[in-house]
Amino acid sequence: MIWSNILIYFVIIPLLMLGGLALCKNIKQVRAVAVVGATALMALAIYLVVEFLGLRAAGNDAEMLFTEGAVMWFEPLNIHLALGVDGISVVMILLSAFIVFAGVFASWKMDPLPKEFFMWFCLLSTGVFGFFISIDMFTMFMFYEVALIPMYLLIGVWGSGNKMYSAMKLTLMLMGGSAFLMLGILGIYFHSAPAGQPLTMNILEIASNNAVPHSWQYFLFPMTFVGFGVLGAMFPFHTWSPDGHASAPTAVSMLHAGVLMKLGGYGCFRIAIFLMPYAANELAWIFLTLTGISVVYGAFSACVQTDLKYINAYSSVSHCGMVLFAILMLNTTAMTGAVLQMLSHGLMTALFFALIGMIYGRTHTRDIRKMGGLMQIMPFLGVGYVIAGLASLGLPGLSGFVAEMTIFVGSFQHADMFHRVFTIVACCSIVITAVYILRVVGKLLFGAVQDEHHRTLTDAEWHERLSTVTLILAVAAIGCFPNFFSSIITEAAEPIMKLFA
Amino acid sequence: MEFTILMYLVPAMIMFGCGIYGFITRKNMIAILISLELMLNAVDINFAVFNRFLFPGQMEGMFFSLFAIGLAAAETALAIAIVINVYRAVRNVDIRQLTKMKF
Amino acid sequence: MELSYTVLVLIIPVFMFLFLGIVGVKLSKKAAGLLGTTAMGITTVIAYAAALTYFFGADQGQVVDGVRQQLTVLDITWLEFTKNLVIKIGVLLDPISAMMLIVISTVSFMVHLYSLGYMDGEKGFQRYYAFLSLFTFSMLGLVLATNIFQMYIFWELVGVSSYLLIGFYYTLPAAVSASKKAFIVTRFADLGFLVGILILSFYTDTFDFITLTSNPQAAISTAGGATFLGCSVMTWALTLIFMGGAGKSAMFPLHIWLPDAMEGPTPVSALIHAATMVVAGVYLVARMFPVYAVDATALDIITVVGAFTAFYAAAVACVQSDIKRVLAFSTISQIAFMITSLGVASPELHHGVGYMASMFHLFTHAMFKALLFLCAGAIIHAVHSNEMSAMGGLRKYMPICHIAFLIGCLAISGIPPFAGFFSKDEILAAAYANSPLWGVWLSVVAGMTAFYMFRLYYKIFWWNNPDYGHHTPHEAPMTMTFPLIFLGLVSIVAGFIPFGEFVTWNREEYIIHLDWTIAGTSIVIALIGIGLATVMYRKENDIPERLANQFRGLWTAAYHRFYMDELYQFITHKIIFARISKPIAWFDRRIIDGTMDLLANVTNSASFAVRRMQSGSVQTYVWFYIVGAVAVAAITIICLI
Amino acid sequence: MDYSQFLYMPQELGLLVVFLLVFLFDTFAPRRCQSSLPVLTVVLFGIFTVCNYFMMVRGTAFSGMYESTAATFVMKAILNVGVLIVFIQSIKWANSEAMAVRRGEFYELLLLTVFGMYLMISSRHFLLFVIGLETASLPLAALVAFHKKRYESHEAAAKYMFTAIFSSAIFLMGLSFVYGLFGSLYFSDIAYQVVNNTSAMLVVAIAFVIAGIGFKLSLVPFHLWTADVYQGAPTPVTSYLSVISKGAAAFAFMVLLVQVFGAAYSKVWEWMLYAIIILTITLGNLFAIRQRNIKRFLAFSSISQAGYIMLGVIGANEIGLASLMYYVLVYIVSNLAAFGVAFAIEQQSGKVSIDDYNGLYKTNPWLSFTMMLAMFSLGGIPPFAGFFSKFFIFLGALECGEVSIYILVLIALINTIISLYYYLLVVKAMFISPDECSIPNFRSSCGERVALTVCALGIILVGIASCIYTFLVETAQDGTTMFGLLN
Repeated sequence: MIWSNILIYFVIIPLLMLGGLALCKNIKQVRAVAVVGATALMALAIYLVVEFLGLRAAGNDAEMLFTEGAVMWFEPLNIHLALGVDGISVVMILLSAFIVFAGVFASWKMDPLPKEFFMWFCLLSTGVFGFFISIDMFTMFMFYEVALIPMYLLIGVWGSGNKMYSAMKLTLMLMGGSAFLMLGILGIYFHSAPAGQPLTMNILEIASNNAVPHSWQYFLFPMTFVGFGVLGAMFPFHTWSPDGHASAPTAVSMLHAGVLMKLGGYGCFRIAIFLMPYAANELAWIFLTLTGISVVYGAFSACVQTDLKYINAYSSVSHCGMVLFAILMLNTTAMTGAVLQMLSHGLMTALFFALIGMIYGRTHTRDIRKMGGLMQIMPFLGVGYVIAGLASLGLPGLSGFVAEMTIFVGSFQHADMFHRVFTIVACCSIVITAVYILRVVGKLLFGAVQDEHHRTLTDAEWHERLSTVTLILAVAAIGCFPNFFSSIITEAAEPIMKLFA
Repeated sequence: MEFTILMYLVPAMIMFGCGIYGFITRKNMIAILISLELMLNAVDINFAVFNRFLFPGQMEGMFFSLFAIGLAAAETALAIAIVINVYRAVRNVDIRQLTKMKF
Repeated sequence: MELSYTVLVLIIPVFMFLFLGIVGVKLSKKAAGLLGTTAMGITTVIAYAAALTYFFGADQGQVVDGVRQQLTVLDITWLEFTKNLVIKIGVLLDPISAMMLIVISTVSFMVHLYSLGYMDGEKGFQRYYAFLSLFTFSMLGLVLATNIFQMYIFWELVGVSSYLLIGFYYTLPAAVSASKKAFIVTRFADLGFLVGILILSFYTDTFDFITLTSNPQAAISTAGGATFLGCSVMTWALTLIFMGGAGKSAMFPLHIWLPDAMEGPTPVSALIHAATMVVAGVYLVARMFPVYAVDATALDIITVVGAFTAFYAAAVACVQSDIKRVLAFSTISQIAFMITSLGVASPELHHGVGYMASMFHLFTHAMFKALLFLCAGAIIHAVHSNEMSAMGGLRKYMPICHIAFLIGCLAISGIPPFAGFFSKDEILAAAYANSPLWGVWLSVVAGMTAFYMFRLYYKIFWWNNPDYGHHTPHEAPMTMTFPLIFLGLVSIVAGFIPFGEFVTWNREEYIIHLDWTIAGTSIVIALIGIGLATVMYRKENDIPERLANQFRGLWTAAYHRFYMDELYQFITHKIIFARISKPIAWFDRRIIDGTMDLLANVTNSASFAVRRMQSGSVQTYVWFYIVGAVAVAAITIICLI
Repeated sequence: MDYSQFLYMPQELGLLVVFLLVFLFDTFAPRRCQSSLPVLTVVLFGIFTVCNYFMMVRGTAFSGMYESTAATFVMKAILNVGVLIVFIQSIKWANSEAMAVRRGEFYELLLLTVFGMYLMISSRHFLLFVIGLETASLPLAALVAFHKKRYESHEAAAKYMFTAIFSSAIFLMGLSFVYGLFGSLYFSDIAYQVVNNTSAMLVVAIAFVIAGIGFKLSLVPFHLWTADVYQGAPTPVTSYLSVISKGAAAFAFMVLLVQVFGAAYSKVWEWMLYAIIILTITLGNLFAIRQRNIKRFLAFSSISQAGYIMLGVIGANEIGLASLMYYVLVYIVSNLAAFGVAFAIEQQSGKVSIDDYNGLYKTNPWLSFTMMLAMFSLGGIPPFAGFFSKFFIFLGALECGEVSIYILVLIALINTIISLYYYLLVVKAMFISPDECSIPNFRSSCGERVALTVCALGIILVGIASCIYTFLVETAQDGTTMFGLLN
């Protein structure tokens, strides 16, 4: 029975939170429910990792673990509620749990309608976790859209600036992506099994059948890859990201950049690459070019932005571009790097947006030309920002370095000159990143105080400190003990990358 | 002279066409109702003629046209009632006045 | 292994960094300072113990038939890329790393001590010591690296700690921009380093130094003569790696960050930008030397870059007016000496003595340049200005500092018996051995060195003294003078160390014997330089003005460092920002984003366009109806026929 | 004549019983208890709806003019649910002053149209079909004109009436051609003769038939009456028009095309439908974008929804039929929820513009919540029912695996984005837009609340409870000979 599978509780807990929040009367209860739920998720995620490692150590080398208790859902179409995780999804779940936890504290003083805010927040996390735990395309797609739609109201209601425009644009572009995705999934479904056998939505079965005809792969691979790529902020489908992030409230930016954008990378790999290796091999160069562009392109356009959130949105474009870039290299090391990059980008961007939100909440401006010398006024936030910046420009000992180096080394192992040259192009981004990060840090934190009114501002409060420290610790943990994570990921990536060996 | 099927069908089709033409060009709602009647009757003729010439065996077409006449009557009655309603409301029966709701 | 305690020299500083960084603010300044200094002291002791055990260890196990072994004291897997490509964190003890241990720990300890006095009362005193610890940790990790990727990791870390220390006075815009510049320029160089590593590891399939250096021929052969843009990939790799080194060691044209880096506190300049970090480039090339040695092209590139930089920096140093800048350029020039000497040191010539010479010079230069900087610090501390115009006649006020500075100047100018003489002499020997051109070139530069150093010396300590107003300069406190004395003594005696017995390119013993022809010429040249300086700057006169006016153009160019900074300004702002970033940002907003908005607008206008259809009149409706029906039928019929 | 064959049409008989009871009560009950008529109707129809599930029979009557299969039975049951909800919604309205003397007629006429739809659904002979069609559409004209006081009501009625007669004329003309070709009006007889017959006359006939039903389904370009009528008619009638008659027509349409003209599928009507679907979805969306009046807005949205329903027809297979029925069910609950909210607000404040909904969430959270559910469901957002119905209808369409259908589905999918845009506009108005003069808080009538609750539950559960869809698929596969002659 499915209740015996601990994975299902990653969906149950947020739903319970949703119910609990619906009953809440005042802000205190809302916070209580949110904290309890987030903590439970975190604990569950850590427990999952332990269990997972235990099973692996016990020599269980099935591709997916915790697959027991799949439930037939739509019998005529052979759609199941099938769960399962491998190393990659496990670390993704861990990441999501961290970000949700930090996000709750980052949105501690949410106003107005805190209850509704947290309800949407829960729905979003339901979708995210559901996406990562399911191995049935239908449920994956369903949870994917469940995760997308709350963004509209989260940005529209609690956002700032030109929020209606941004919210609508973000939702429509992402939904546009998922429209292509839906067609791709249906196409895969109809070619999921050799003639005579029943069609299936189960990813593992499709992969083992490997029955999608090559001619169809040429059509379906772009569909699915672009579909997920839109969420992965792939050039030229990334323009929802700057506006969306700029208008979104803190916690939403955190969740969106931290977790939601990862759905894109994860999906690209789990559905597009995994199910259609042939087309992946043949068409990789097209998307490699696009993502290679977006790596450098995002970094360059971040250099001249003046709005803190725009800068981070564009740096996200660059970093997420790196993820897709590495995935398309189709070898184990690069794949490991991609997942590490997802982790690190998730954490440090969440950290960035959290700090930006806190700073914005005090100074009420995000224009770096209007701020300066904040280091003297709010040292904690300043130091946090510097650490986030250093992580993002790849300082050893923080997560960014590990991820990028793995990607570069992995990509450079590719035998083809084209790929190696592109890798070097991508390497250039580390310099540009340094340029814009230091530019911001210098303008924002160092130097003389720009605005005398800022002198009266206060430093972070306990809940802000808590969420910041959580994220910083996570970033440092990955940076200092990378082998723990990379080994988990590698053993998950290896069997899949065998398809291309 | 020999009566061929076309001698009936062609006028029927002409009636039908006149009906459509009338519907589109008349201003008076009653006139429009009349043109609708033309169209329906053309249909009746069709059924009858087909039955008589092509399938003399059974009476299906005839019956159908009988029913169709009945339906036409019902429709016309209802339509007249509505037209009267409209007339009460706006004091004329010009169909081109009925464009309050558009776009 | 009994040397495994060496790892403590990494653990103690990093622990101090975290401790001071997190709870430092809670501590009192004195406590933090003393804590940091003591920790550094312990580190120094351990470092000395390790180095001395390595060299003179009771069991001579380190020396196998005349070759000093490379001891991998510890090697922990940190990150596993592939089966062979593994980043390990470890400690590699061999002659140069042991030598560097001594250099770094000594200077660092001196600077810690000195800072107690110099930084007294500064805001963020605790932070300062935290950063110093971080730097020490990274620098030691760099020199002890067992593989090239570990070196890269610590390479980045020293870059960051230098960034943090240069920008220590983060409220001063000058300091902020200087730190930013330093980081970005070195970062750019590191890009080369990284790509170099990628290429190298791709062909050799290893990061490990010992594997790389033990059999360089194999490394070259695995490349299978693969070429890129007409140059063998190995040359590319090595040159790119050297680019990284050039960045850190401020070789032309990547030198521009170093003079600005003087915005940081003076002890920091002494530690990072004179003694230790800036020689990382030299150390890198030395570490990889066996590989470089088999690739002549790379060595030539190194030589040319070094030689040119040496001359360029010396020329600029002659006309600067800010004492720290003069010292900075002299540093550049001296490091260029070491680089050149590595470049000219091909094993078959003269036993590759250049390698030994460069390491020797690295050692001595670290000592006397640190000394000079610390003196400069004491002087600045006394007169509260960096400008020579604000100084003069200080020999009366601060005698100890005066003596120490004089020792430093003599050492750097290569006057026997001071340390600089011996090392520089070896370099010249190596250069002449390679080709007379480089020999002459370097001798000239040596003369210039003597000239500008004594110009500096005279202008500070003799020349006329401006009125110092009510507060007359006075000798620095003990914490500051002790390091001066200590380093001064070292600078005197260091030259007599039989360096060749310890450090050579093939780690075999090599007996230094002075070649008196070269030595003599170099002494003469140095004396000429000094004499010239004496004539011009011994006391107030107008010779400098007249010369400056005579060669106005040259003088201004040199004063503005031949406009290198302006060039960089132009490239970064006019090219990168204005010509690349801004257009891209514009393109993104207008074109890409515009297309998305365009789609929406098209839909809207379409919906406006079709509204006529819904005219509200039944007759139009019916018209559409019948036309639709007939059209559908007609089209299908046509298709069928 | 053998009267036992009436037993094959239990639902029709049951409906007639309900109708008669209501009629008798309306005629003979004393005036003072007249006001309990709506409740009575609801109760009676509720009982009937429940009993439905026990009167399942299969068989043909009247020498094959009438056939009752599992599919028709289920379809009628689905319609009953919708009708019941409409009845419950309109209780308060039916008791209002304006309706005082005519509430009886309202229910009787509605019941009659339902009867007509039953005939449409299970007729296997064109005569019966036409009778059903007219019975289903004529009373509605009267109902559209129900608001004696409102001019729009009359205009709408006139437009509806004329277009209806016109379209039935066209339809009948098409039928006459069919008769002329095949000499029979029995579906089965025609079906066999259609095989490899592609005469121009047949094509015209099929085109006219499509036009005739397309009018009821309001497919482009036969849809132009829709918006005006929806706007003018009383809201309960509008909601009834939008879901019930559309649902019945959709099913009948599929039966007609697949069972009668199935043999001409790939040659003739697949392409007609192909074009019509694209036009319908796109134009419906394009018009909907600019609407500010909520009823007009829903009218156009329902037009594009009809386009999606047609995807089930073009699939022409069991999955398609099941998905079509499923879509109709989902569409009934979603659209009735939307209309219910609109109706409640109209009742309360007389406001029908989307802009009046600004800040509705602050004052009436539950109404706006229900409206949001409806919008998300119509827009096809999981986990609400709309998502599943859309997914399955696409799946049904793609079952045949032609590339052209993939392109069609892609166009439809791209259109879902446009539709999502205007559905979100409503949500935006309620949740995001600043509220200067928002509708004050009010307590909608009991009936409305019950109906809305049912709809909301439906929206949430119909999708997730997979048993419904599974059951529908089984029904579709249950002994139907529909797809026999398809090529």
